[in-house]
Amino acid sequence: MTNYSYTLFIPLIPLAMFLLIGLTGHKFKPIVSGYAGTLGLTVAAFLSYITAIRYFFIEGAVDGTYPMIKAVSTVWLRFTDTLHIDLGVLIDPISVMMLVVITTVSLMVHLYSLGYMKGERGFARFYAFLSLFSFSMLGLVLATNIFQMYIFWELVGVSSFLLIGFYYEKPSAVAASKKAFIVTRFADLGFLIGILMLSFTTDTFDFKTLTSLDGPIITSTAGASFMGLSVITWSLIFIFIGGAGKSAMFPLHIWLPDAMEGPTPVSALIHAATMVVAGVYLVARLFPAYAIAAPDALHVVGYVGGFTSLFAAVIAITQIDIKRVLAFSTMSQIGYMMMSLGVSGYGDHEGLGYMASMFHLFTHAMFKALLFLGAGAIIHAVHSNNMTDMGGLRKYMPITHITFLIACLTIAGIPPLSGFWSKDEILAAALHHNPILFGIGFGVAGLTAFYMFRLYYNIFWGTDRHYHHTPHEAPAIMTFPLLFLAVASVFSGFLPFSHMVTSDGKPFEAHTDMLVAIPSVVIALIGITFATIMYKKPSTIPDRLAGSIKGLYKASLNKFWFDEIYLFVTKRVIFAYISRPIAWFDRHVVDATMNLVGWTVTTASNKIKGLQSGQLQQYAMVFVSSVVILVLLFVYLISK
Amino acid sequence: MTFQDILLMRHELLLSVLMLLILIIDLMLKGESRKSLIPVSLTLFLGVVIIGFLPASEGSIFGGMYKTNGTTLLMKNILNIATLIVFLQSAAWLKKEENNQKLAEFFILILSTLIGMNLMISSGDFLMFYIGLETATIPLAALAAYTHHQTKSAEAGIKLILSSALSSGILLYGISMIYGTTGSVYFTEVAAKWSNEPLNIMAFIFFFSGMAFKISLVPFHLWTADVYEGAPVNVTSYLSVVSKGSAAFVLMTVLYTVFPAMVEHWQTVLYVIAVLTMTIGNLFALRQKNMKRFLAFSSIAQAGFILLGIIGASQLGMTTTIFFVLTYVFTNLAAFGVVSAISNETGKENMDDYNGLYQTNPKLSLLLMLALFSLAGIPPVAGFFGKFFLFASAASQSFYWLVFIAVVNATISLYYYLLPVKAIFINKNENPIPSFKSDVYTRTGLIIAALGTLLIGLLSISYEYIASLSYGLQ
Amino acid sequence: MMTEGIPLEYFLIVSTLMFFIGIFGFLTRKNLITMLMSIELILNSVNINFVAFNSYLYPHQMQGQFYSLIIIAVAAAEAAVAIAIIINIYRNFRSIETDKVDEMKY
Amino acid sequence: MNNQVMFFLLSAIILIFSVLTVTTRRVLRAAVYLLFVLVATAGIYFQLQYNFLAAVQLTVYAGGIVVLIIFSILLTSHISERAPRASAAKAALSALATVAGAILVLLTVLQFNFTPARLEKVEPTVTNVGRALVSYKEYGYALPFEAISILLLAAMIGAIVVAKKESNQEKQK
Repeated sequence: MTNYSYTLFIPLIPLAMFLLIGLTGHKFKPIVSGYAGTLGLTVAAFLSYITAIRYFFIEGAVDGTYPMIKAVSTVWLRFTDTLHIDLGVLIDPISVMMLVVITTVSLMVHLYSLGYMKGERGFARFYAFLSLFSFSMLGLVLATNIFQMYIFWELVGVSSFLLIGFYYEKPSAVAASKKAFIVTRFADLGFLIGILMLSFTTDTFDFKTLTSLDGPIITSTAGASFMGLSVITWSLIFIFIGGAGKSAMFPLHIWLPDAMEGPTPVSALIHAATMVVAGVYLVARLFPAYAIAAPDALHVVGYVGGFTSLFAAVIAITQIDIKRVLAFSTMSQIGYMMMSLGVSGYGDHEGLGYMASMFHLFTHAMFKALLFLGAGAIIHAVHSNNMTDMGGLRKYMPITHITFLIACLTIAGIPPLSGFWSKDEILAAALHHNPILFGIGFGVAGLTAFYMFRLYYNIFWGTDRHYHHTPHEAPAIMTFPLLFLAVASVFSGFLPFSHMVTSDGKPFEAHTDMLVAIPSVVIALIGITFATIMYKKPSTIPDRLAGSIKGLYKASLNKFWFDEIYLFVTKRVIFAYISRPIAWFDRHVVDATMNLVGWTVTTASNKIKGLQSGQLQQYAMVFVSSVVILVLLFVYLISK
Repeated sequence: MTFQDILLMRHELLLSVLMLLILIIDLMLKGESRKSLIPVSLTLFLGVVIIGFLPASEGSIFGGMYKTNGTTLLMKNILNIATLIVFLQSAAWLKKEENNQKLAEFFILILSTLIGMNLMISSGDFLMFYIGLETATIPLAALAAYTHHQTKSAEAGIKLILSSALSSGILLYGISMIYGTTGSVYFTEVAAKWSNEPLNIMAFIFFFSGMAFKISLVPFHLWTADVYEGAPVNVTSYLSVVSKGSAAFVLMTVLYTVFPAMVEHWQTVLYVIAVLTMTIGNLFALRQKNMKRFLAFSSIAQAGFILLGIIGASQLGMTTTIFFVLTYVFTNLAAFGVVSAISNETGKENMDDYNGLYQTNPKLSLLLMLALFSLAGIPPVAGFFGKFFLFASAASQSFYWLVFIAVVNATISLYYYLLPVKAIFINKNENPIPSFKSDVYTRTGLIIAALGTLLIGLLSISYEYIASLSYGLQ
Repeated sequence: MMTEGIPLEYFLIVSTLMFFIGIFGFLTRKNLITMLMSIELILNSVNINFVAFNSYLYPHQMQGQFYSLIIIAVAAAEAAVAIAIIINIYRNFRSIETDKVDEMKY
Repeated sequence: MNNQVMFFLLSAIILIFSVLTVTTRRVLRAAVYLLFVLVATAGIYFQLQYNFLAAVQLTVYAGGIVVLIIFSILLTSHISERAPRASAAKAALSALATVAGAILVLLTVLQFNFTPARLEKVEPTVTNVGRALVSYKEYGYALPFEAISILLLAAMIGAIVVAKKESNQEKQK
């Protein structure tokens, strides 16, 4: 077996950079910190690539299986006689894949930010936080046990809190960062309880033991049950709640759209490629446990994922802020991945959904980072986030335009771009296992194509707006990452994922199912077509249509009658009665629930303040009555 | 009784000697030279702390009234370190002109309460326990009322002494019934003769209420915030860390050694009280504007978490409780250290005064943030490990609902722990607290607290050492 | 025996009543010094308990008696500090009514 | 018979004057009533043949603490001053809590079956008390005796710190 112990340095280098920049950054010119951080990440990325090549191609599968290797492992703390907490580095297909994803995207973001954040106050601080974030995220994916993962999980929360709140002079950014922190931590309490339940039922924290087929979790499914489900199932559901929080699954997604207050490169890193997929990764990490010991929990994962993907796609249609469109799109795509895990079985071809999910995670990371970075370039050029302030940008920003288009086509699932391949596998898996979820996935594919091209046309086509100064292409340091990611988006679909990342580590052959592929391409094309009709030209059709029934009558006479009826349906009916209400619901009900919690707590706090009246005798009164009540309670009422 | 036996009382003897020594030195010093008492006392106390760590034998003397073993030594050493940090952080305050006349008294009173706590920890019967308890409380009331010219200080003093007198009255009534039903006040004999008659349970509840008062568990906590706010800030930090920590230790030891026969009963009592304490503490912490008051309610909520360890009634429970108190000591002293440094320098104690602190005092700001993150239980600082282990210990005994409530509370607490962070880093302020440099004592105290906060969780040796000394129900 | 014909329970009834009279006083008296006196009543009632138990049930040792002795000593210490603080309160507030001592609340 | 009369007399004094202590509106009278209670308690100790304890009760409690209290009353109040009454609501609530508590506790105490230990009695003579006080064996009280001295010393210092007049230097501030 090969020695992978050097992989320890992959997370440690960003940590060193964080400490270095954090402690000495103010002594140098800001740009030095930027270079240092980027250099550190380059090395980390290089090591990750080497690892990936060695793991997948040089070593390859041993006895037909990709092994799970503990490259480094030390017992850090003996918690009880049997339960100990280790620290280490775990190498297996998904962790290696995640290494590549994280270091690549992070490196691109580092490079891009050299241009994007230039001249910002706190440039060095920004790079310190980026390094901290990269460290936490790498630590998370390399964790050998669930406790270690939890530590890094929380660290990811802290560093994203720092990054989202980077513009701390902006009150909205501060509010958003706080919201993200508290909402995800609220979800983490599920994770924590899940860990505690799981570890005390199985007497281990270790992933390798937890997921091995003859390990305690899978062999001892019996145990006590609560409300018809076993403790293991409950614990895995709780753990999924943690994942759902980080991965912005409904209804814990409320932090994600607001988190767009952070600098755009941060959105690309955190909200496209890394932190938000942590939940998917978590479920994938424990996948054998879900699939074999707790299928009920896995169903929950599937349905939550499917619902979220539809819900978010519908909302994305109505958004004006381009970053919010991308945020909802991310939610939707991650819902896809969760759904895919939910419909997967274990082992061999049964595990198609698992493979597809990981595949989509990989391709999505590339094209979504590209979309965010492109959006950043655009925002940089026009100084606004709203698509109403944009239009006709294709002339001014050719590189951004082309790369953005590629990304849109990729996410829409047009062959042979990478998104097509991974989405196709997801739909195939869904069709095989759960027709309802397949239906949802299929619909979402069309919606995705539609809203992405709505976005695309609104930005790059349509009329020129009156810009304060002529928009111009971003500097090379910013366009290089765009080009790199565009290339990755195009070609990453050709990676033989089913030979590399599978549910049981054994490669299998995945075929393109024409029954799925053709309809999904067709619906994507339909979505793109409608977007083209509605948004490519500065057309007044939708508005005219929206005007009155009279307009509809006139319009139906002319030759576009079909399109116009469709447009009527979409704009007047679907938008007005479905998308907008759902968006409204999201903002005013789901979001408000969280505010309601806050309000309740504050009100309760106000109500009981009288208890603390400052009157000594009142305190004594409470003391004495409490004693009396306790005696009454425990001596006479609850007698054992 | 041999000399060896006497040496078992090393901690108490050294502290008593030190106390008398300071009294004598004080008599010899006049006027300005009084200030030299600070370094002298600190050095001597440092010596005591170090000697406390030397290996010692176990044993019991005075017919079982006093017993010592690895666990009690560990507890005493934790309290010693905490007191040392408090002393270091108090130096700046003691140097002020107004305290010149009563400098030695501060040391003497604190040391006497420390002796009381040590005696309480080592006590083998309810009599020594009671003496320890009172010795640990009565001088504290005098300390709370230490500042003459502030009405709040006097108010804190009277509230502390009268409430504690009432609570110890109730506690004593409980002990008298324990004596009446079991025929002894020796722990071992009480444990042997214990039966779960109504009168026994009632006696226990009276006794427990008195202890709950010391740890400020809801609903016996009402004195806490007022006393914390009114007392001089260094006394407050002593109260919230050392006094509370020692009481938690003792409650745990007594529950495990004296009342194992009624474990189910006291687990139910603790369950109810823990839920109340965490929730009420949090609800009140949300609305506080004064930093000392804020930390007071925060420490009430933290006390609720301590119960999660104690309730386990197992070796794991004891380990995690001691470990949590250890992390709590450093974390809370880091927080109080910053508050006290600012209070001593500028007299400001309100959260609004902290607005924009980061601009002028970045180091203090970062330290306070670290401490608050630790209190909120965010990794990788010590508080996270402390809390996680407590939860794990409660979960290992299948108290899942309790853990759930605790985790919800920990999440709510994050909200208010971020309030001062927001004030420091984000809120605008025309005149922030000016930049200042603390004296060497304060800085040392802060550094020790900061290192502890950062490292205690990461160095697994501390946990494993505690685990090796812990025991479950006797 | 000087206690012939007096069951133990009588002592306990007296002491318990005294205990709660003390508590009542603590809860209702406005003057801080009377509150302190109420505390003395409480402690005194506990002492009666200890002594009665010792004498009736466990005369083979003197635990109850010594407990009472110690309580008396502690009460003295407590009273001394409390009175010192009360005098200090009087200097600061010009009053020793407990209602007035409520600068800090909520 | 005499015993019973004696006991009931003492009990009556204790209870009546306890009630008076906590209800009278004149602070100084309350202190005097408290003194009666403490003396009657000493009487009960005599009856139980705890002479040493009774003596301590009279000297420390009655002689020491009550005198301290009376001094402090004289320092802080006028003799003619009448303490204000507690509000009716507060008094009612307190009465409710205390009566409920008393009934609950009495019920619990009285239903317990106290069984005396049948062992040889140690007479609480001054000799025996003195011997136990310096003994460091089991049922010896040398350690509490020492420990309480620390408490007394600390309390004394504490009381002085709190009560002593501020120096002129401080007052100028």
